[in-house]
Amino acid sequence: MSRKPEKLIDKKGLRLDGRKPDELRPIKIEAGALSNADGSAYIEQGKNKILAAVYGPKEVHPKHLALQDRMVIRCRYHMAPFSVQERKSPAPSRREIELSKVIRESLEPSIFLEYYPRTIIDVFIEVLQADGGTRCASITAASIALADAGIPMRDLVVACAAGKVDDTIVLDLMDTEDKMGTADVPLALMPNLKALTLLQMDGILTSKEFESAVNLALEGCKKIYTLQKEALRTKYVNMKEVEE
Amino acid sequence: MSRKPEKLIDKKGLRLDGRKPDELRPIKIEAGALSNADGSAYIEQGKNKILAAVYGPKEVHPKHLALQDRMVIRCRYHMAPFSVQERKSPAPSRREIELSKVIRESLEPSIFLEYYPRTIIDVFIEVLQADGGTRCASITAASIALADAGIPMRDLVVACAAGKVDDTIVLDLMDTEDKMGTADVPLALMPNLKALTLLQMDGILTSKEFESAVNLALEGCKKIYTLQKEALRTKYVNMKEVEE
Amino acid sequence: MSRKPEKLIDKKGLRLDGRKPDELRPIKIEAGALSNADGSAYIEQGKNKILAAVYGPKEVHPKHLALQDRMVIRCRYHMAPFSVQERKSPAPSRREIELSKVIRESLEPSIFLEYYPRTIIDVFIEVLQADGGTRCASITAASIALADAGIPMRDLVVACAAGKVDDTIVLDLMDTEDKMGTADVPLALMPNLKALTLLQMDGILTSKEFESAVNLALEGCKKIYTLQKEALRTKYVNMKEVEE
Amino acid sequence: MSSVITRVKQKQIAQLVAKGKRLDGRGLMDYREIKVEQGVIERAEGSARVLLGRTEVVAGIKIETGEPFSDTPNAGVLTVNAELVPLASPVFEPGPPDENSIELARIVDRGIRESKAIDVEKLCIEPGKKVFIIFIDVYVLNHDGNLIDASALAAMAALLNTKMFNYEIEEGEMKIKSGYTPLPIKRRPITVTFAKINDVLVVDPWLEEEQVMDARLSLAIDDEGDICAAQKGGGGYFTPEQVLEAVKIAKEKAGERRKNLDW
Amino acid sequence: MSSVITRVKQKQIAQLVAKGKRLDGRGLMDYREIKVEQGVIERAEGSARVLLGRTEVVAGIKIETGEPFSDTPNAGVLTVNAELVPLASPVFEPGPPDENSIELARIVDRGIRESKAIDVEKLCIEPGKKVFIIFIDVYVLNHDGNLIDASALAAMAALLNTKMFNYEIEEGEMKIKSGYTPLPIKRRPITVTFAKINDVLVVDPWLEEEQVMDARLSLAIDDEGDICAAQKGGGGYFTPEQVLEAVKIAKEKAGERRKNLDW
Amino acid sequence: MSSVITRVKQKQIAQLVAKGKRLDGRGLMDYREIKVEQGVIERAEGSARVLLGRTEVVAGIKIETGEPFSDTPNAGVLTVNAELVPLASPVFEPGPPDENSIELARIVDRGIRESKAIDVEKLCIEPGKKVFIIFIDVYVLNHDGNLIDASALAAMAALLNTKMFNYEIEEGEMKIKSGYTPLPIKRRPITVTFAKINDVLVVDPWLEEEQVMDARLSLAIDDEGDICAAQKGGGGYFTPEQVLEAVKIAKEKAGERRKNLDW
Repeated sequence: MSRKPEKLIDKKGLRLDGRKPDELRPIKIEAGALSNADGSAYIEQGKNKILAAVYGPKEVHPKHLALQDRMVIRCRYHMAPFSVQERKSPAPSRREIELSKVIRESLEPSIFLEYYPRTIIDVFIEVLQADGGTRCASITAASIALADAGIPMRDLVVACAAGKVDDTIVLDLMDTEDKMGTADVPLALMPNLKALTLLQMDGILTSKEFESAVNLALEGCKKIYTLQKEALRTKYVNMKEVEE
Repeated sequence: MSRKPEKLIDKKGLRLDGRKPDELRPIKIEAGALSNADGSAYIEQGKNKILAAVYGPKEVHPKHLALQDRMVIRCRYHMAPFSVQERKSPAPSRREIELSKVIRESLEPSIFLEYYPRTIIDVFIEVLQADGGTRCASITAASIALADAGIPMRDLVVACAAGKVDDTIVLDLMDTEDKMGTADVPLALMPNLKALTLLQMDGILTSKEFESAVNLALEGCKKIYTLQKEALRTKYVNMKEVEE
Repeated sequence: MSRKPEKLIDKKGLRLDGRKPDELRPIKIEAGALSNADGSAYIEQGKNKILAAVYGPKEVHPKHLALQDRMVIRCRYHMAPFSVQERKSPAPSRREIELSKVIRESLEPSIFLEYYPRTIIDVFIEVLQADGGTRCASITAASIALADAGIPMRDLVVACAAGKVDDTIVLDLMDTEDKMGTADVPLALMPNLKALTLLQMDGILTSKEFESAVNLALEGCKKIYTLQKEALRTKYVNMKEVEE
Repeated sequence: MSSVITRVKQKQIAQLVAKGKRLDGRGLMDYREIKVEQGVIERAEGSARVLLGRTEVVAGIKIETGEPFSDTPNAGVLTVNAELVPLASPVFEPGPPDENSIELARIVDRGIRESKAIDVEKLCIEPGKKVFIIFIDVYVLNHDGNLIDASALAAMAALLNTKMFNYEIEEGEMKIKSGYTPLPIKRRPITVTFAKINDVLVVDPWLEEEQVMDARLSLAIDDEGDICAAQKGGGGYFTPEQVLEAVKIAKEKAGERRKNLDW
Repeated sequence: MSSVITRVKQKQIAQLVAKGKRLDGRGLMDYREIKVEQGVIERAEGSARVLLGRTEVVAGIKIETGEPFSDTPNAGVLTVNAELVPLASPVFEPGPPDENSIELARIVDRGIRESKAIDVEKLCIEPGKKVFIIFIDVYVLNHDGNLIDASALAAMAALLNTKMFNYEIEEGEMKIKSGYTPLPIKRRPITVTFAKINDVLVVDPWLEEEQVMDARLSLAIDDEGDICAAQKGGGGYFTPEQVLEAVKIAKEKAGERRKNLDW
Repeated sequence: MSSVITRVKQKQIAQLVAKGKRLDGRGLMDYREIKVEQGVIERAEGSARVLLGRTEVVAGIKIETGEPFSDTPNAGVLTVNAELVPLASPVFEPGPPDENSIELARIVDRGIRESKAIDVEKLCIEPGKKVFIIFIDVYVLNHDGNLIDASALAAMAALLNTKMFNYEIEEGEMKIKSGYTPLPIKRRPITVTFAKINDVLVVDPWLEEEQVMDARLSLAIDDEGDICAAQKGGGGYFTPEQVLEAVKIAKEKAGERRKNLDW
């Protein structure tokens, strides 16, 4: 149904939704959004609406999956059937299976896995509405959910993409930019450690452009990192108030 | 292929197969129809032809499914590919999965589950030919199979449907009545305890009609209950004769 | 795409690829073709290209599959998607599941199963290119892989088919002969024990023709048996040379 | 955060119910607070989020075109799917639908289908060839009991929120026109679920009550107060009198809800 | 009711066979009593129930129309499926077909297909576009050994019982006419199965003999006494001489059966 | 033949790398010996076998015709599938593709797709109706590390080896003509994979290094030296500086390979 717009960047250098190239979409984060999970978070980034929940650490079943010296992280990234333009079958697609893996591997470096040997943590992510950049927003939310669950962590993981659209390097691509643009570089960062825990790329970039995109995405990550910490502080403050 | 007949009830108040509204279809029940199962039964109700078999109580595999204080009942309701007009794939359909659950839950209240903790009973039902009301006939047969297997029970469970067809409340709907009628209320009963262990409804009924349908179905159950007991007696007598 | 040739045997009595009725296709066998497997073999028979690998004996998971008095053999015969004219889905077909079973049962009689109780051996067969007679060539290769893995065996198993094509009994049918011919009789032999461990038949044969086909296939087996032993000797000699 | 409650608490719940009380302070025939929010998923043709106490369900509607069933060539197709997504409860596991999610989907489906909530004949584009297919996806996000009522409510609210694009048939081809039309809704069934605890009926059981209950009975009531679907669940039983009592109460409860929702 | 017999009994069976006897009193080359009942499933286009001793199998035939395979555009399609339904034996488990049920289906299929039992060219409605698809579903209801012979017999008896509706092609459309015609059956293959126990051949092994046997050999014999399918099974072997002896006996046994059945 | 190496060996590998050395004698930025053999599967439209040290991968190309995706009606379809067949490693198990084989397939796919290696518009037969579908099947036969580079290389070599039949459209029907044409290849991406061990980058990790590495980074480089796909893997991380260093080295390594292969 969607048709390619002629220009993704207008004469004033603004994008389809009026953003400047280095501007993030509006972001809303809520820590502790679900009552059953041990930790949870809800994120809206543009039209993306994503829930993340953490269960654990808990015993491993079946037992032979347990590791003697560290805990095991499982991760499931899943899209609701109504989250995208054409209804998505609820069975996991190959894309969802790959993203579950790279999201898990982007969260693992942040967790002190050796603190709880022979246990398991489940990270469940449900994309209720998708508008480009869901893997990054999922990582941002999942990391908050892990913190909300009290999992001991080196740092939060925050993720953001940059890419190339109509010859311009832009931040935080939305769906149309992702599909019609030239390249997309999603990455995840532990800001205190300057550690990239996710890095993927689609499209074609010169090494110079690649470097610019990485740097711009890192800037985006730092801004979102502030929002992550705020969300956790807000929940903590609210809890204190309730307790008092 | 089937076309809707203009009338499901004729001027004389008789149904397509000549039955009166409160009349059951011809029923034939045989206890112990299969030699390998621990208990079994075969039922013909109209054109329905159904086998039920019970295996157990037996050890639970895998062990973590066992319950410390009671036995576990598993139930599989399954239709043969040739049992219906259009060939049915042998893989379990969503309907078969739901019916397996409600049939299991209609049998459970009749069994002294606490007598054999840490064991399991399998109830297998195969519909060889279907003509409406298979879930009820399956329950009727499965309960005999449980008794035939020597499982300690509070009472037999007997099931029958009533419904509404051409503004008349009728008993024991056959396939055409089920599909073309206004409503269908299948229920299962432990007669001695006046306990309803299955109750479902499709269609639209006023609460008065609903009450009439429930009462008519209860009458049907009581008649079939007599046949159930006869079937068990027949097998018992035959066994005695063989032994003597 | 393939069209049936008018004659499968020409006036000179030669087959489509120039072979005489009792002639095998060119065969190349290599023992120890893969470095990770405990034993392996590669066979080319005509255009067939097949790899077999053996892992084990090893512990059984899950444990309840273990047998107290003998080892368990598992076997998977599988065709690469590009091995046949029309791309084959990588999911196992019913044909592949049946062949996995008969190949396993053709190898089992050759193994001293009681030597390693409570263990398991996996036999993996991958058909990279298929041209008729893959089950036989697979057995021939798998038996070498078992020997290469040091599994104690009564004898090698060698397999070959004979069949009927244009009223002639022929040896080692290739794909076109298999599809367009009258009958195909694949069999497997432990030559020292004169033991048939595989026997199947497709098509129609009189009992006389059947006897001729069995005898011709046995002759084929004996020739391939020599090549099997050569392949093992070659690997053994090469290993000795490397060691020295 | 265990999902299995202690025996002590089980006894407590059962004893309270016998006295006409509930652990969370409600009366036996009181629902928890209900919030219904429509249009929460802009990408979907219709959507709604329901909070029933702490139970949270989102339903989304997607519409596609496809072939009708051969025995109903003039009718659109209705498909209900329910996902017990694992973030909603420690007892939900990833994987294909199990018997619980299939039963849930089929109960929601029956309430809508049997009440003829949607005029499916109006969803026919070309008889026998092309009709609209309505996908109702029920997504359970937090499980605190009584998923049936919450899911049925979310599904119906999402249907009432649904907009279909306009179209016309030009020379046998479907052409999309500007603007949107609501779905042809004829009835608004409301489902009321009872639990039997200690031989007493309560409505809207929450999670801990579900772990204690002997059996469950769900009744879908349409705009005229008629019954349009019923389902008993759980390994216990009801007496015929309890069933008829439940029918009476369900009609009342559905009436109240209908008034509150302005349905 | 264990499905695994004791070692003592195993030895007993093997020793008896060596003396030319069997535990159930049969001679080595005797079949158990065979009952064939056709038309047991009225809903199916054809059906048959076979009792082979206590082994019980029902086969049902359903006929649909569909596309032919691209390499046989003028031929109807034959599909055999076998279900080892769990009520038939403590060792059968619910789930998708395992290697045993697939092997069983494929042996039954081969006997029918390779003997050209059905004239598949007569099942073509419109070359390359529309043909009849014959579904043969073999349903094992009680497993007491030798499922192959019972299933092959049930399948063939069901095919012989099958009635197809009449039709004619009018302006490219298939129109159903009144009346029925039997399937175009050309041959009636009969399958004979041997077990090798203690290096001796027996026919029609029952369950306990199957648990003792080294290997199994099934031979399908057509109306002319020719061999039209063969399958060795089990983890043992046969000598070439044993195979040729089995061929001879199978022809005799198939001939006797054919006479009894009047096939 | 265990697939898990000892802790002692792990330490040894890590310590050596810190000194700029590797257990198999290679320099940190040296590849193992690479052999590429094309046309190994005559039945396939194209094929190649790659040996990267002892890692062995075969890729086969099959071409079918089918419908295009609705959003790209003028483009042929590209499908990459990877099988970690169980004979290649004791840690590979039979069954449907797991996350590792899916990730491998998707990395290979991205390198080819994003570099626009194939001119997919030239694979359109009839816009919106019929296009060529290119199946790339990557078959891992022996796993000794760095499956990504070996698979990407095998896939590209197989594509370069592929011959399509000629055809023409006559009155709306596709007619096959004699002769073959190569695929419309526009670019030849080359993938270079790094492992981070003990905070040091090495290229082309073999199996034992992969068991020690913290993380993995794969970069696909096209004919112009541009980056056309990237994928970090493993439970560790890279610094931004390490990533940019890897980009520089990957361009060099891809350039060398391109020269050797004459691509």
